[in-house]
Amino acid sequence: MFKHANILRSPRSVALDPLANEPIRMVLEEPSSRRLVKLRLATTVCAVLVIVAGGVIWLWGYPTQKNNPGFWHVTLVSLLFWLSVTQGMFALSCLLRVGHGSWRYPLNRLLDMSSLFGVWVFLLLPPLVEARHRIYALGSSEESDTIWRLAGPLAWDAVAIGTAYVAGWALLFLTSLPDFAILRDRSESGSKQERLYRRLALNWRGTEKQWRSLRLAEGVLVVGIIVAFVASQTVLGWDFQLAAARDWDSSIFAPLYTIGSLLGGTALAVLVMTFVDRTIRGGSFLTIRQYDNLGRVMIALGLVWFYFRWCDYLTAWYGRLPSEWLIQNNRVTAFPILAAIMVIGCFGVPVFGNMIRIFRTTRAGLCTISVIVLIGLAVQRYLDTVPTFAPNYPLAALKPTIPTMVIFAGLTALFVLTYLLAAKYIPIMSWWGTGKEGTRTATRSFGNGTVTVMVADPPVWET
Amino acid sequence: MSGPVVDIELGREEAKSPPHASTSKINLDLTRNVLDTTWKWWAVLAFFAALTGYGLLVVCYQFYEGMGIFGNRRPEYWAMPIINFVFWAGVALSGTMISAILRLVHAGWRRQLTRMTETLTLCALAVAGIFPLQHLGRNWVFFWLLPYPNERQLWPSYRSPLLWDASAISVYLATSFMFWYAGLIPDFAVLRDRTIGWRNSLYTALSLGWRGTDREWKRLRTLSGILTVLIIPVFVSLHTIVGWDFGMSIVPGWHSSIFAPYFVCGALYSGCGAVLIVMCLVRHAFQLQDYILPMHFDNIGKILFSISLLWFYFFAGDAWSDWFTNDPNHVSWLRFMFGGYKWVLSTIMFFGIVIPFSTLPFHKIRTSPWPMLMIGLCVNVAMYTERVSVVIPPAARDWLTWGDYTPTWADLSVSAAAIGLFGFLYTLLTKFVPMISLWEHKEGVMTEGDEHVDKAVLPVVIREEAIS
Amino acid sequence: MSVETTVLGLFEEIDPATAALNRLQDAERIDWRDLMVMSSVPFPEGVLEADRSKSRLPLITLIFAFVGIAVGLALAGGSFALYVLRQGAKPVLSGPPIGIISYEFMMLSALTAAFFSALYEMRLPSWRSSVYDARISEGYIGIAARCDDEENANRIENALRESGAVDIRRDHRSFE
Amino acid sequence: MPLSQKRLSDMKSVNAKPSLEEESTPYVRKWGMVIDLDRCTGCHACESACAMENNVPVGGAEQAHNGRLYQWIRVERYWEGSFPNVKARFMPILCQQCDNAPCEPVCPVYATYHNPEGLNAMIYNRCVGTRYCGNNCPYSVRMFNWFEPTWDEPLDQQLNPDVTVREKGVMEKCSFCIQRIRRAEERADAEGRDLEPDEFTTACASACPPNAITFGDVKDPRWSVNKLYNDPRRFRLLEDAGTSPSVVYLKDIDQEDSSV
Repeated sequence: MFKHANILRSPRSVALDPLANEPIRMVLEEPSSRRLVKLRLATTVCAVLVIVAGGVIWLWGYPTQKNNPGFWHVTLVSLLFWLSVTQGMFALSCLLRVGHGSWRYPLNRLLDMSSLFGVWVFLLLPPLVEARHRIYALGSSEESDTIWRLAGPLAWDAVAIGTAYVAGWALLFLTSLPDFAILRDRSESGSKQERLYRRLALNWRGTEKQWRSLRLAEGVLVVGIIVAFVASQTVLGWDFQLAAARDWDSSIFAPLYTIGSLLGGTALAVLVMTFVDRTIRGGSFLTIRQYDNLGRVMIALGLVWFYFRWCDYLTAWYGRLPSEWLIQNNRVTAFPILAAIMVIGCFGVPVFGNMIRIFRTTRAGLCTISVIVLIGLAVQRYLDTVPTFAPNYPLAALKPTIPTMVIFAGLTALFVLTYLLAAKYIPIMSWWGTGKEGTRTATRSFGNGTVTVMVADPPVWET
Repeated sequence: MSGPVVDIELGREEAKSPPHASTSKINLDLTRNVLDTTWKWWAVLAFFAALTGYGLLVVCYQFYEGMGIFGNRRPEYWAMPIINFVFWAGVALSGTMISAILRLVHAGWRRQLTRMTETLTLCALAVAGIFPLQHLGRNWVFFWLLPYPNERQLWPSYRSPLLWDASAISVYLATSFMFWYAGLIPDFAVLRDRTIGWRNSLYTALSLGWRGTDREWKRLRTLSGILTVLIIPVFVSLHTIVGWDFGMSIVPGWHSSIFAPYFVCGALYSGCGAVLIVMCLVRHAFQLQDYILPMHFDNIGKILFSISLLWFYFFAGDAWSDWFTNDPNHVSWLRFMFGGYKWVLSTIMFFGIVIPFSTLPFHKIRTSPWPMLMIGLCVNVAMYTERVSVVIPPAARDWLTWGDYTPTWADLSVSAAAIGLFGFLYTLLTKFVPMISLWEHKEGVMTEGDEHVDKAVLPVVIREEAIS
Repeated sequence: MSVETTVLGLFEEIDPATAALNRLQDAERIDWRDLMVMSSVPFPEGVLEADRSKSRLPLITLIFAFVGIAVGLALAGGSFALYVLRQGAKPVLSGPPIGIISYEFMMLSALTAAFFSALYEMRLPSWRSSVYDARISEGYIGIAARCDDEENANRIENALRESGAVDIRRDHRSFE
Repeated sequence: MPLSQKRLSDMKSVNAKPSLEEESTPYVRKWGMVIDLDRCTGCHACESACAMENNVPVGGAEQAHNGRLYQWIRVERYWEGSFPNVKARFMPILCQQCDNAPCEPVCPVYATYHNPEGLNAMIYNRCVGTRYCGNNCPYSVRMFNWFEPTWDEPLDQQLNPDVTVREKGVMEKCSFCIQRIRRAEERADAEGRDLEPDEFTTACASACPPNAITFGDVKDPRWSVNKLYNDPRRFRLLEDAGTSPSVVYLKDIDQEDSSV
């Protein structure tokens, strides 16, 4: 018989765990001067990038580019890209909760934070789309963009995407309640922080009842978010699938987009968690398991992505209905390099790269893979949308240009900015989540071997 | 042995029972279906055999008379036999799902279900494999489809999805048989040690001289790891290609890029329902109440529920995209579905959507076997009609020619005979293989226990090592 | 030299079995090739394992996957090239069908190879009578050690008995 | 022009075959047919001629009612407008001998394939009757032998010896009277000459009272079909299916249409 203390550690032991406290400290204490400089630098750089991108759209885009759908669509698509990967990110954290992988605890908070990107989306999406419409009204006589009007899914976009993000915020807020409470208790009374977190913590005292309702709310939200996420990605896919242009009438677009954004979310998660892990003092909260498992997840998602993409292509290849085969074939013949990048980035590298253990289980390896995946996905979004948006424009006009690149960079900066700001107020790692894995599992000697014994964790919807 | 290991390692209270007692009880209970034969078993077997025999007669009549005895006509060149094929191939997906996918996600409760579902897979696949050959116009020369150097100086043309299909089925049949047999060897060894006479010599042969040495177990672990990972793409490819049989054509309503995942999902759905049926019946027939617990029905119910959502997602996505585009020759089959086929459609909706959605969320229903059996039946009725709605309406609303379809007596008898054949094979196999994998169940008992924290009792399990 | 014999000890519990195994390995210095643990249940990785042989399963599977691809290419591509019969708008050497067929055959050959090479590495099937005890099916753990002379056998018997074997037998059947 | 200057709409998809004007087919001859719908009176003579020529089985009333009519060429009838000013439109539909025939690649036994003359050949002996080709033919011109074909007295006395009688379980369809093509070629070879223009024609064409059907080598300008083939009234059936048929229909937009 072994001591029960092994299997259930007291919360105290977590409270004393320096690693678990680091995030709290990072929020409470003013960072060291060097780090402060770094943070400020990063923030300003990002902010500048964002402003420049905005300037490009406003000053350069409107007057000179109004007849160039490529400019506007690339801009729009880069926003859609970031939208889908951020959603994929917190959808991933929900899926991990449902599948209750015990390695998820240190990551959930980080992934949930990505939902804050939704703020920017809400701000940017309507004006961008609106701008496009006006410009077509003013400028080109050619009605090249059928899809937003025909499928009329702009409204659905707003609803579906909005729901997913709002639910994401709710989850982020609720799961941070206990942390806010700790922040409240640790910040000296009467200070601004203290008042802020007193408001945020909503009188959380960690009573039995509060924990139970928190767990229930978490369960409901998690399932809800997954549904909302699928819905919003589906609508994004439908934007194209439902277009009267038969080129796009491929019923598989919706699942293809959903899988794509999950894949991107996973890749982004790897990058974010690696970066954040380096900034935390007092040791790394990541173990080989997070990398290994995320790598495995990527293998699965990459396979499914290719599966859907292949079905899409093969159906056109075999049926040879001219209208379908036109677009499928042009995707390859007119943009051979981009097509290659897409397939390698979304399928080749994540699947076969991750099958090699050494890549999957090392920081550098998995991060490289993730970067390639993100590139591949961005290219996919481009290939699936921009050329077919405006069949009557020269392809040259649709190719990504320097300004559009700047805009993409600006949106990327926006994403980084989200985390920089969020991390200032919310602990980047769930204080109560951190110790959880430790309290749930223990290793036992069993015969000559050692095995990991864990408390059979009831799934979230059991609550 | 299993008992005490738990006692010592995981601190169970009732730690006193000697190993052989608990193990022998397991052996006794789980080999009962093999070792003692009741008249009921003979009755069931005879019934199914009779049904199968009748079907065989009908097929012989088809040889003599021609394909015309079935309801197929222009433009519904494919009908009931193909529907049966798709349906049974779908049922055949369950085994892999339970054993492979649940293994990947470390679901310990799969252990009691793997054997009966893998057997289900084999029987259903055998049934499914017959139909493509039966529905050939000249089925006495079916071997012309096989690739072998022949006197006709002509190899088959692999451009045809039908041959992709043939390869996929045979590959899946072969691999799932190996999957099944690899798991059976240790159980055959147990049977060998517990039997005498002809059974003993049979199981001596079947168990290949298995002794359960550490070497053998180590290899078996590696092998099952490899099979688990590799058989998933195989079963996906099977139903993908079944979907492509339709998706590759240019018939409006069949030509849809979503068909592959849609078929895979529908197959999982009906397969899951079939698992429920088999679980309930086997449990009842061989008094396995202590082994197949309400918890199993609960979990399968949850899986069924999530799959039903996914299936509805694909189902809607497919129809929706055609409806919204409103492309004339793409929407006419939908009109037909909502018109002449509205009863089929509403059957799908009722049995496939309404009933599962309204019952499965409730824990009480999920944990009670007989209602779950009913739900499993409903799901399979829904999926059969879904196949009808996938195959017939698009074909009946072709580009130029429209037709109508009514199955004949021959269609119905062959479809019934399919059930008969499946039942016959399954009933027969229950007499030769334990319906619950002995060693997997023992392994489960060994790796699960209770943890006592003053009052509370936490269930704890040994985490399975991941397949690297 | 005297006839090769095998000492087979049966244990009820896992810990004495482990102790016995360790003792035979460390104190008695018996080579792992002469040791064998028999049970009707697989233990988690590394628990009660005497066997240290390397497994080539993954490698073989990989190799035969490529063999399968080759077969598929030969079958589909070859039969296309054999008769240049134009069908529809498809090129004579149509890529997708060749790919799909190669995929199926890759799976078939990889899995079959894995299955049979696993049997080979288990040294199955072997129907000739060899060291075994039917009680192992009933949950006893068997620990068998091969030795070629009498006093070795006695030492092993003592070791097994002292570490708590419930029954000890001499078995003259073949060890493998 | 450079790819980057191209527009997607300029790009031809690989199989959108240009119509014959700009097309250069690999075949020596290109057998084609022109059906002038302005001439067609819907008399069904082509149907019976075809049946006699090609040993098309007689299904009987009951089977016909079950949608198992045996017709290699069928005259579709469409009603236009409503009584009293109603018009009947007729359209003889036969195998369109498509260049990108959808029925071909789905056949697992090469029973149907594209022969060197660009004809969509059907080899009865290879057919095992999967009926996939029948499904995939947008014109539904492929017939399946549901039963052993039978001919009542005296029809069984007049079977054409040049054409095989198909077994039960076999697909069959219009072959552009390939037996006549072969006969003519053999005769020409025997007389050591090349095929004369309009030397022969198909059964349906020869039976058509108003000469609505013209058959021949559309590549050879001396054949009369060649002029009609590029007639301004030309259209092909189900162009959007991308099958590029070898059968061309001629139809003038008449005044009543615009009035109706």
